[in-house]
Amino acid sequence: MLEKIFTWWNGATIGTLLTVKRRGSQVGADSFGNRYFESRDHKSYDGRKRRWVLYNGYVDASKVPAEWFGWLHYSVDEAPTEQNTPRRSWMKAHVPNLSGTPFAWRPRGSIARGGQRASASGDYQAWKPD
Amino acid sequence: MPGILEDKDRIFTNLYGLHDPMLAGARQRGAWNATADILSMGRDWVITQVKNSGLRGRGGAGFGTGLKWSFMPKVVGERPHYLVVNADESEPGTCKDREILRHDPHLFIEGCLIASFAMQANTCYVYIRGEYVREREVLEAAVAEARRERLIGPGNIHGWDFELHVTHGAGAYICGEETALLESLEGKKGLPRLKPPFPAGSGLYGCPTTVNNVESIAVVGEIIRRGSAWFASFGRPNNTGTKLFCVSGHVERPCNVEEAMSIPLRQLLEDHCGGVRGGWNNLKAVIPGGSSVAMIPAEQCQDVLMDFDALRDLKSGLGTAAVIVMDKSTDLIRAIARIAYFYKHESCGQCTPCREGTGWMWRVMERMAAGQAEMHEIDMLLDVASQIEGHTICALGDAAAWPIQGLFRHFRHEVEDRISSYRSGKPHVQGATLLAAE
Amino acid sequence: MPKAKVNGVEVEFEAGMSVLQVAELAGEEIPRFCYHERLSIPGNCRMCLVEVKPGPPKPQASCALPASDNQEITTNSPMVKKAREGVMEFLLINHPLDCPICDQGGECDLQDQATGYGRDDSRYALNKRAVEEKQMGPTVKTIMTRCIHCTRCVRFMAEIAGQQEVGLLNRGEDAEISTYLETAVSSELSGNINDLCPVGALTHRPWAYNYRPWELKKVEGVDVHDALGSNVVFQVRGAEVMRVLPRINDAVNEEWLSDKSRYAIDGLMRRRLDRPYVRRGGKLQEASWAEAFEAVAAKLGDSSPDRVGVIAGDLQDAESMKAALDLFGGAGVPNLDCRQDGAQIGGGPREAHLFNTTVLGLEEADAILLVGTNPRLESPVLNTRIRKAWFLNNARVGLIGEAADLTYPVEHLGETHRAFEEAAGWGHPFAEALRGARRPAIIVGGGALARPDGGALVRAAAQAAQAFDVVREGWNGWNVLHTAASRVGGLDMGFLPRGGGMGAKAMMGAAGQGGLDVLFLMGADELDTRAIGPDTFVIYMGTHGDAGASRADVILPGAAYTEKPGTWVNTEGRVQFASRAVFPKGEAREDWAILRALSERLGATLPYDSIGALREKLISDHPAFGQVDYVPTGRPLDLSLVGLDGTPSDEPLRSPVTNFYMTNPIARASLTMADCSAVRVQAPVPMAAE
Amino acid sequence: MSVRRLSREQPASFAFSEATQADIQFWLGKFPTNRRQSAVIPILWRVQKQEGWVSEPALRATAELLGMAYIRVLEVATFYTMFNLEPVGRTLIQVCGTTPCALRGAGEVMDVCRSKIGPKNQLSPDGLFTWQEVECLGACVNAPMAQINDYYFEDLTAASMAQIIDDFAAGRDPQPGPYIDRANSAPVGGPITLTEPSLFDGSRARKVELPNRVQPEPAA
Repeated sequence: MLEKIFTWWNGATIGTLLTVKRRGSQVGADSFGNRYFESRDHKSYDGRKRRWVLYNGYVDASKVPAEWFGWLHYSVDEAPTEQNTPRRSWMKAHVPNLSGTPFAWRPRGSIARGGQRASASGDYQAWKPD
Repeated sequence: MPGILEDKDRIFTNLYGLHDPMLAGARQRGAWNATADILSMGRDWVITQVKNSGLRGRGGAGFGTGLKWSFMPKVVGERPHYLVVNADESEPGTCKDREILRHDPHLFIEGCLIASFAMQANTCYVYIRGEYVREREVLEAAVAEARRERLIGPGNIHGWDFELHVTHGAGAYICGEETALLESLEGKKGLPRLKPPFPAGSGLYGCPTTVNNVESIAVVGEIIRRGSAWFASFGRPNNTGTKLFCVSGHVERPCNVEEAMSIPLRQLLEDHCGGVRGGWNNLKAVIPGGSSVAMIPAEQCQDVLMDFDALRDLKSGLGTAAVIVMDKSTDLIRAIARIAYFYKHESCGQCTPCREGTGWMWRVMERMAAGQAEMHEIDMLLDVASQIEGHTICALGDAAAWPIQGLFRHFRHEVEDRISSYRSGKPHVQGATLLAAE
Repeated sequence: MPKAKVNGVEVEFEAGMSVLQVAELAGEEIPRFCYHERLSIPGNCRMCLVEVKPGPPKPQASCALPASDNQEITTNSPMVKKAREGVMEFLLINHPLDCPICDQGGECDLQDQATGYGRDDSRYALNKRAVEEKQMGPTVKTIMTRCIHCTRCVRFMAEIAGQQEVGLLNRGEDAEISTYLETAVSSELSGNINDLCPVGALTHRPWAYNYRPWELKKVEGVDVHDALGSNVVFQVRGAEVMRVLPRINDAVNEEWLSDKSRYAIDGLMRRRLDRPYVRRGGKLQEASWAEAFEAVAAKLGDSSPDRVGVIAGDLQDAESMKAALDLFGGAGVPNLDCRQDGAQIGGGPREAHLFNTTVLGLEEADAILLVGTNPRLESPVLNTRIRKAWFLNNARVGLIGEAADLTYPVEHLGETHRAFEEAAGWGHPFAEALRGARRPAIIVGGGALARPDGGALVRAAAQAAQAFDVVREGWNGWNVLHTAASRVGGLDMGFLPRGGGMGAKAMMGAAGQGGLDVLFLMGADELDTRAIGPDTFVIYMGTHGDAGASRADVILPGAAYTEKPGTWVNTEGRVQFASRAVFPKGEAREDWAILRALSERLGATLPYDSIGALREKLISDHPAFGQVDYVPTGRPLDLSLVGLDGTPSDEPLRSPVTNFYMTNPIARASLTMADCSAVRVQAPVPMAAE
Repeated sequence: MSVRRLSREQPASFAFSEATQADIQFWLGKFPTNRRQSAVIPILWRVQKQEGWVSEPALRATAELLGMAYIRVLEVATFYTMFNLEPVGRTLIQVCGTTPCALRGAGEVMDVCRSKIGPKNQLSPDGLFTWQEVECLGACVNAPMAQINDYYFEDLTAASMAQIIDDFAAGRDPQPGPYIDRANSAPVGGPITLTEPSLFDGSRARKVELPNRVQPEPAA
């Protein structure tokens, strides 16, 4: 609970929650459990209805899938649904940015991957007796 | 009488092959007449006669034949001398040597003997283009005949040991360039050599060599028999003699004809060829000397004389005197694009400007023929042509540039019209120009 | 001397120079692609256009135009500038824009000259030409779309290498360079066409995509793969020699290099001895230097000097041999030899074992007799000189030994020494040519030297040389072509059996029968080490795990030729220094330093602590080493002192080099050499007779 | 011209026929003995006459015959366009397409070839014909024209070309020469020059006295 009050990265802050509750209505949610809201009446400076995301858990913008990203940034008007943004067979599932996590990509030869480093100039092959 | 030249003054009396080309017929027409007497006068005398006749090389460049012969070393050293005759007649529009080879071979063989004697060469090679199979067969037969009659060959009746060998190419226009011909004769690719050294110093097999055109050699016998003054009496000074003209293209009756030099073009076309198809007023342009020279438009054709100097003054040339006539129905741009393709096809690929430039010019010409080019490409094309011209080892680069330069000199407006009319019907390609205009 | 004006500056020049050379004399740079000093002049790239007065009013190709007196040469006029821009534009319209992935990038003539002389943009909006790749074998990588048709490669192969294998097919803009049916180039000099190629059309296949030229450190060195001592430059990145290129030395290798000298360097990174080993309980085990020295010292201390043998290998520098000579010779060891192949030469006058015409002087020879040698395999670059002598001087070349295609016409006189008697007889056409020659030369190779009757064969050759007056006032035509880079250095310092000691062959024989207690091999691998008996303690000091190391009881890891500063004496007797390009691998040390450390352990410390001091000692003991990079011609020699008494056998003379790509441990460790060997030696391509 | 390559399918071997060998001796006799290479073009041409095209084994045989390197013979074979590096039909029709012929209707002649034989540079389905567009064949006065096998067929029209193709297909042997009413390169309707009878009556065979004989003039 203290975490909730004093940090902004473990879910939305109290202020945000209040604002969203007061002004917004939920439009949908994605497969990660992030919820998306749009203001009922309040318009932002450019005359568009404000849109929010409340993250499920740790706050990380890269957790927003592409279709919701488009909606959040006003690229599309309609909130994404199964119908208007169908999944194609060649599409990969959305993965948040894994940098800095144990799942981060390690290139071949990376020590973190337990591999040997790539060969470099100066490497030589020593002779071993039989 | 059509033309200027009288029949009695024509050298190639069997031009049309209506008579016997072999020895009996040739003798009847005056070949091999007093040849031994000619040789008995000595080589200096022969060269002087040829010089005095004003004979200029008939292969296109128009270099004095007698002068060329005099460049050969005076004394035969360790290396034998060679005469090589260039019968690789491939210049589009030209088909005169072919008639000599197949219809008057003995006149030609006699000329080879006299020329070889004058240059102290005991061996002469005749390099015929590979496509002339019939012509080669006739010439081989005539050579065999002459050898049999001991007119040539070792210990012949003329007292000058002389061998004449016929050999051939296999389809390469560039082998008409004298040093490329020598390379080809040595069994290599026909890549022109750098000059200097000139062939007179180091030619075939590194020996002193003179390369002459078939027509230049074939007329020598008659010139000496009738006297240099007789030959020099035709044509204007510095452009003397008789000349075989090949008239092709849009005339009523295309033909080869031997005429005096400096005959007016209009007279040549109208007297011998029945005039331009559809009348003189239907004439659009003439390429007067084979594809390598610039075309001249109809208005200049009215009075121009067919000789080296008059055509040079029009920035064209006599070349091989192959007149290609084009009437008003002709798509000049397409015609020149086809010539550009010819040069791209025939470039030997040795030096950079020609190898890369001929292909470039052809592609741009094709676009222009279709009207698809941009206006600014006209000036670019001319600049490219000027970058090829004079920057190559041999003259093929120049020859590729001149027809294009000639087209734009006289008919640039046609290209411009073609481009704009192509655009006017197609708004989508017009966009850039329209925007710029707005 | 005639004079010409270049851009208004008057210069004197020698008659016969071309306009291009005169302009260079005046300090004007003339761009060029096809022109190369050592090849014929085709004049086809048209890049070297200049304006010349008097002359036609168009630019002239300066590379082929002879300069004449009072000529005015202009290289900076607008006409010249425009002409160069034009030619450059033509070259570039069909040249791909792949400099970022091109191995020539950074050392590309086209890049440099496009920057210097080209237009700033391209007007060519059409498609570029693409050319199919061509196979040219394991040394040449081709990307023919980049080719600008300068034909340098065609001319090199035909004129210098003497193998007509590369040609320009087709014509016009479709012209393309290829070998016949894309067979591999078979010349031992093929790497040079990669150097010559002014663009990235032909690049070094073994080094493809490995480096950028600007990131390499350049170190001057000497090649050790044959006895010519070609001058090279090692190009280094980090701890690896990335490539070896020839260094111009007109007296030695001009600017050519054989494929082995060039491409065997990947062998320097494989099978390396990088730590000492000591055999314990029948197995070689890793050891420290102290342990290794301990084992060596213990064994040497137990052995009497006359039961110790030392053999120096083919790649040794003079310094290490000197240190070994001082160490073991000083201890009274009589069994020393630097001729592991058993060559019977040395010990006599110095000139007896040298290449006395000098490599440069060989060009002047007008009759050359080859005895038991195949110079094309034993020293391909030297072979180009013989070819040059034939080409320029019309020299006649005779051969006693195995008939082979040497890239020039050879009169084969016989297979055995009997050919001397036959050839020496009056009336033999080649003998007459040799006798009448102004500059006759005899080249005696390893095929005659390295056999039991070698001394007698050398005597026979020397007698023939005497009969043909090969050594005369101002000209010494007696040549010995060695096969090992270390050989002349070893002979010069007397690294030879002393006081009745055994030579290499005898030592190996003795070791097989327990006649030797200790055999010290300094990089000597061309021996049948399996024949060494179990009682002989073998110490191997060297660089590669090859024949020597596998039999050794103690391995002392040494430095390869790129890893130490050293002195090599080539077959002419030319003393050349090489610098260190990289450090020895692992715990390996420079050879002389190992011997110096060992001497301390043995209690007979060598009197030098640095390579400089060692060199001083070397020169003071053997003054021949003091004349660096200097070889006089025409040194006198008493031919009657050459060779040994005896009767030569009727065995045919055979070159010792059967597989050019496998002659030393470095080459044997090289994958590139294995490829070359597979393509060129084991599956040779039949070619028509020249 | 496009890149010319050796055919993918090559015969296993090649041997000069007896007739070709006799021809080769004739050609070699024309050149100095140490210049045998000079005969390479004529010999490759004889090979092509024998086989219809130039195959890779033939190139090697020629190289060995002349003591040339293989690559030099290959260079020659690819440089000169008359050498067919792929098999061609028994009847090889080479239509001149350069400007003088194009001006007088070479296009229509080629259309006939295209419709009756197929695409150019390809063997016809029946294997009898190949037609090519070639550069100027040097008979411009008789344009448009085509070289069929060895000889020139001149002054063609679409109709005469079609007839010629049919004749060849039927195994007949059409005559080369002009296909309209003219003699060689004389104008249509008969020559209007060279009609003077004295040129041909033998009067010119009487021995002439050389002019300028007494006083050689100095060169101008």
